[in-house]
Amino acid sequence: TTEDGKKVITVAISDEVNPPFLYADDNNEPIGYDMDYLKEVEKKLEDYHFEYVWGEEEANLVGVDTGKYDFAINWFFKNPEREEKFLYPEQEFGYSLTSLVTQPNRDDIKTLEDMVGKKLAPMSPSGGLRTILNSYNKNNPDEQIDIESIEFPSNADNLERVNDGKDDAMFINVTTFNAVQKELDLNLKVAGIVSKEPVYTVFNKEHTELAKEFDDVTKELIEDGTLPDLAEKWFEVNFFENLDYINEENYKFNP
Amino acid sequence: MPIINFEFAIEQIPEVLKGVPITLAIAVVAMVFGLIFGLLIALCRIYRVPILNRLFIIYISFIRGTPLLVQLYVFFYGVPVLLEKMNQSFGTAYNADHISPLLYAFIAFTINVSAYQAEIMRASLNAVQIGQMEAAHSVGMTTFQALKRIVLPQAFLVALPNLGNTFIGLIKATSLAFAVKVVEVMALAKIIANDGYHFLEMYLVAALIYWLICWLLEVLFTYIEAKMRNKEIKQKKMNTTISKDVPLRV
Amino acid sequence: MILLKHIHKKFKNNHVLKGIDLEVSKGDVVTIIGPSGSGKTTLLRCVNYLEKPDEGTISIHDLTIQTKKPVKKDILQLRRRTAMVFQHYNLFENKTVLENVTEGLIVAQKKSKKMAREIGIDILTKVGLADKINAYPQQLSGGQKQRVGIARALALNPDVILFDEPTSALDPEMVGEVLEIIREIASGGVTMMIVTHEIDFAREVSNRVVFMDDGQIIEQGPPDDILIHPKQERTRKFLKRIMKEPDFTI
Amino acid sequence: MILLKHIHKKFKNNHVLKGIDLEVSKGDVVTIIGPSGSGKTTLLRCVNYLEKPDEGTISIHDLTIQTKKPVKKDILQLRRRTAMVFQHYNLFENKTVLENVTEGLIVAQKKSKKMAREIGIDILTKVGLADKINAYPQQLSGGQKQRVGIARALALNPDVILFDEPTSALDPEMVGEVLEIIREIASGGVTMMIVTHEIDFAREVSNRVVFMDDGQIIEQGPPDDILIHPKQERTRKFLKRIMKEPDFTI
Amino acid sequence: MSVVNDWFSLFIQVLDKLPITLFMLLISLVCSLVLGVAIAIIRIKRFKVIYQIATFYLSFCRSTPLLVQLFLVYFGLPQLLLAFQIDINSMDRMIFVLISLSLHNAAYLSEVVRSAYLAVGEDQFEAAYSVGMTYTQALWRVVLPQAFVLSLPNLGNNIIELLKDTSLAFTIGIIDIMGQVRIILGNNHGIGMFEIYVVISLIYWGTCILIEMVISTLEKVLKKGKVSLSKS
Ligand SMILES: Nc1ncnc2c1ncn2[C@@H]1O[C@H](COP(=O)(O)OP(=O)(O)OP(=O)(O)O)[C@@H](O)[C@H]1O
Ligand SMILES: Nc1ncnc2c1ncn2[C@@H]1O[C@H](COP(=O)(O)OP(=O)(O)OP(=O)(O)O)[C@@H](O)[C@H]1O
Ligand SMILES: [Mg+2]
Ligand SMILES: [Mg+2]
Repeated sequence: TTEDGKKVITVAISDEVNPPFLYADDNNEPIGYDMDYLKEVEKKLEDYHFEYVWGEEEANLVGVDTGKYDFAINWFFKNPEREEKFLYPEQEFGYSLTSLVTQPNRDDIKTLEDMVGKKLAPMSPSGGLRTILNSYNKNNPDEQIDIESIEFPSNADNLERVNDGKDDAMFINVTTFNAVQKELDLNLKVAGIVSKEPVYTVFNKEHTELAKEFDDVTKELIEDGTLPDLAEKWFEVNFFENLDYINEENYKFNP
Repeated sequence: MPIINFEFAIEQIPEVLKGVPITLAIAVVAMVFGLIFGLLIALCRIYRVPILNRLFIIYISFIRGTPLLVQLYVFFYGVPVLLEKMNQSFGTAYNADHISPLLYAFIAFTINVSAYQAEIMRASLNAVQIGQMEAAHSVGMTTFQALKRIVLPQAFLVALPNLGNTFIGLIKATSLAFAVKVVEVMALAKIIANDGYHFLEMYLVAALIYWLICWLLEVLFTYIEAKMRNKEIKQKKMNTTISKDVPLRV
Repeated sequence: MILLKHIHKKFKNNHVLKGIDLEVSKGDVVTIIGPSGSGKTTLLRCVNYLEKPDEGTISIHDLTIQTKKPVKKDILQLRRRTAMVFQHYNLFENKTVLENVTEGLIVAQKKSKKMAREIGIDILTKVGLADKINAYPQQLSGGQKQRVGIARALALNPDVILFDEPTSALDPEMVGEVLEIIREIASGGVTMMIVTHEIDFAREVSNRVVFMDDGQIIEQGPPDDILIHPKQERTRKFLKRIMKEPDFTI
Repeated sequence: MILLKHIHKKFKNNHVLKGIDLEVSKGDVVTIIGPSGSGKTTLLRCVNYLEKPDEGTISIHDLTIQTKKPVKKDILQLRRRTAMVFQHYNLFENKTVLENVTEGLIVAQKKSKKMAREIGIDILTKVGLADKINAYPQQLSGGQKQRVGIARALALNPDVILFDEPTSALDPEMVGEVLEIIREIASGGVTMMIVTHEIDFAREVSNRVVFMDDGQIIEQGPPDDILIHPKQERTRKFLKRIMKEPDFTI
Repeated sequence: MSVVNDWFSLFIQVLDKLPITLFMLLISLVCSLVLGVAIAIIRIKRFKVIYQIATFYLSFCRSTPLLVQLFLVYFGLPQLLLAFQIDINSMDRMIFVLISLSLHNAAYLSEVVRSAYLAVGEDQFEAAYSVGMTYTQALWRVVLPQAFVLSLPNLGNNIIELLKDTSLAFTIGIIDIMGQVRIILGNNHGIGMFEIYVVISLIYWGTCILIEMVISTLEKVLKKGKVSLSKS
């Protein structure tokens, strides 16, 4: 797999797009924070040439698993079970800020604990948000949060359900909420940021070396300010800072 | 490091099996009612019942033409809106949230399948010689009696393999019901897979379970078909001369 | 008993029946002879409305059908008063020999199963098929099928029986027996219309012979008149082969 | 030419052919008569191996088939040397009358389309179907179908033609014409086996008559011997109806 | 990001991918027809050994999700072949999709074909044999044409299902009409779902109407004098 000397690395990118991390422009070319990040990495790793392949998230993971793809990028969260199966770099390349969104007048919901016995909008069976909830439930066997599963949940629809009082809260990525809110302008607020989840690329188990190189490069990119700049560009906030800072620095979720 | 973690897969089988009753429920309900509606539609089309014929041509086209997912959504999102409107205009207090998603699935799947069944039945009714209907008329049967006693039993034999196709397709299509919160085999597999990204394992488990169900169906269908074919056409040489005796190929 | 007035039938451009008028009294046995393609089968099928005539009226007894605006209930009545033996037998493929015979009795005439069975076995024995009652049509020889067809019609014991070449597949022995049976039921007052090619049979069985050609009735009368001293040139030509060889039996 | 040795055929428990030995020389026209269900059709179908005999050998010319271990290529050869007129016509439903006749010429005999067409039209004209060449079988009357069947077999111009009741649906006029045609091709050296119920026809067309009953050949010989002075009691009984009424034509 | 509110541009965006969808439909239809007929005949004639294989294949491809088959072909097959030193990983993804679709659909089609084949009377074979045709000739010239007409409504069902199945190509990144829809939906966080599903439904429906028109024309043209039950 060479082409003018470079090693071709096949990157699976998730076609369940998720702006501004990763989405498609009008020509269906991938753009977003993830892509800018990968471009920077590619610049630094001169021996490699990245080739991108769209694919469904599950399929991408299977592809990485079987070695068809070298690594996959989306906003993959890390947990011990996944680390058994895939190779994660040590250094995250960004964060997902997860939050609970409620009606503005609710002040009984701030953290996940508050959701016990309340109604959460239905969630996708896969994806990072789901994983956070699952691990919460695993760690709190006596205080389970009820999770309803649905395939292809619609964020807009779910937020409307909360808006109409059908559900108590929705567990959602802050960036996503902001984007939807811009369009719908619902009577909702971010009740609390639940976590700042590091996100990773996911490698095939064999690629220890590549993952190592990625770690080094990513660290460099954070230190020299490239990634924080990109974060500002796409998310309007440098999420490499800590949560308190983010909250203070008027990260623009609803007042 | 094996790609597939079999141990994990086997451990999860009982969990996924819990989805089987839902899968079967949707498939069987849709199959049975779909067949009844489908048959009625096919008859209306064959006999060119005025208005109904045209109507059903459009119905079949529309139902087959639009994605099942969309049909599910229409009920899932449409019914609550409708109920709300009704509540407003009539002062009633129906709560759409109390309607089980399973009910939406039953309705949407039945409607969807009926369109396909209609075509299956039309094809098989056409395969019956017209002489059979004439003979039934000549002994004084009404068209309904003739259909029931003479024509349909023969048509059914022709339809069987296609009905088998539909049933098996339906078993797998039930996974779409997940889009309206109905959790069946595939959905369970996906939910379990997510924590450790065990998609490969869980898909295989789901595939095996589907296969098992479908295999049982195949056995059943083959049995019915063999039985009917034997009864009707005991010596029909389709099974003897043509198939076994002299496969003449030069 | 049977009164056909001005029956016309076209298949596309093919004008097959060109205004047939025919009267048959109760208990009469009328044979219809004529060249192949002259419309004999079509005429017979028009009588019980298996073929919808384009014009004309059909009356049986007090029941009259205007073919231009037929009443559904009347058609059923018409068919219940008539029975038909088809040129191609048209046996019910999915029923045994006995069931073929009893089906009409049970379904249309609402006879009890036991009684239907008795009638069936009786009549099947008469046509020499007592040992085949549990066979399916596909397992029968041509002549056996034809006899089942005859038995099926006779069992109904209708006012009118329409025979379309009922002896075409029968050997001389069998023809003799069928002749006996027909005579027997004719003496019971059943009216019959028989299309046949066997001139001898026509002569022996009927009290009137109708000669058709090209969709029209050319002449009719008592068998001896028509078959031995035909008036029309066309009839004479048709019968020539038989007439010119007076020595051909023994 | 044709040599059948010790042909046995059972359908389940029904022993239909009980050891048939028959020899037919080139150019011979043999008719087979016998009561319904005696195995005539089955015998004919065994000759070209549409029915697989359980025992015995079939030879045509130098080609011999051991029915216990048939060679596929030989069966094809056998079928290419023979042609058959079926009791139930068996026309190709999806082909026009002309195509029914030309199909074998083009596909099996590799004749050019143009030539096949000429032969087809010629032969169809002979049987009086020139105006029906573009009709489909379902649009034909019984006699017309039968004539297409005859034309299809004749067009192949094979060594042997097997006729299964070729005149059952034909009127006396047509029977005469078919008789002419058969005589004509017989004089060309074609061997024929004809199953028929029409004793007169048998007498006129054949130079040997075989009488079968219950799966066995009871007697055989020149037509006048068998049909007028049968030796066996069974044969006499079979022919009784015809013999006892010497006066029945003119 | 795409403008969701503009129906016209939505339509254009999705329609743009219709050729890809149709391409997949046509190619896999032709392949699966050929394979389906073969399977049907093998099963009807019960050829030794391959009968078992065909039945197994039928059962597997019919009974497991198309997604799983696609995974097997796309991820599994290259690995398997790699063991034999054959590298097909670089092959166009489209080929894997076409293979999976064909294999999957052939299983269903084989049953469609089988039922129609059996519905054509045995007498048609006998007639063909009697004029000296071989089995293959009888099959192609006499039996299959009649079976084809009988199976047309079922074939319509099948083609339409196949049309919908092509959307699975998006799983491995081929953007067909459904894929385009999913991308637009994702780009907009699921806003405008209603409009988008209306658009995709209309496009699918339009394609179906085309398919149905072809099928019903064929039914009329190929009827060849056959009288159906309803003539009265
Ligand atoms: N496919 C079959 N399965 C079982 N029995 C059969 C089958 N075909 C024929 N038979 C039986 O074999 C016997 C001989 O049948 P065959 O058709 O040869 O008679 P045939 O002499 O031609 O009579 P016909 O003059 O009535 O045509 C009959 O008793 C019939 O019931
Ligand atoms: N369904 C049909 N469609 C078109 N033409 C038909 C149809 N049925 C019969 N015909 C034509 O009508 C004419 C009369 O047919 P019919 O069957 O009444 O003849 P028939 O007198 O019974 O002849 P046969 O003695 O040969 O049975 C024939 O020329 C035939 O080709
Ligand atoms: Mg007729
Ligand atoms: Mg016979």
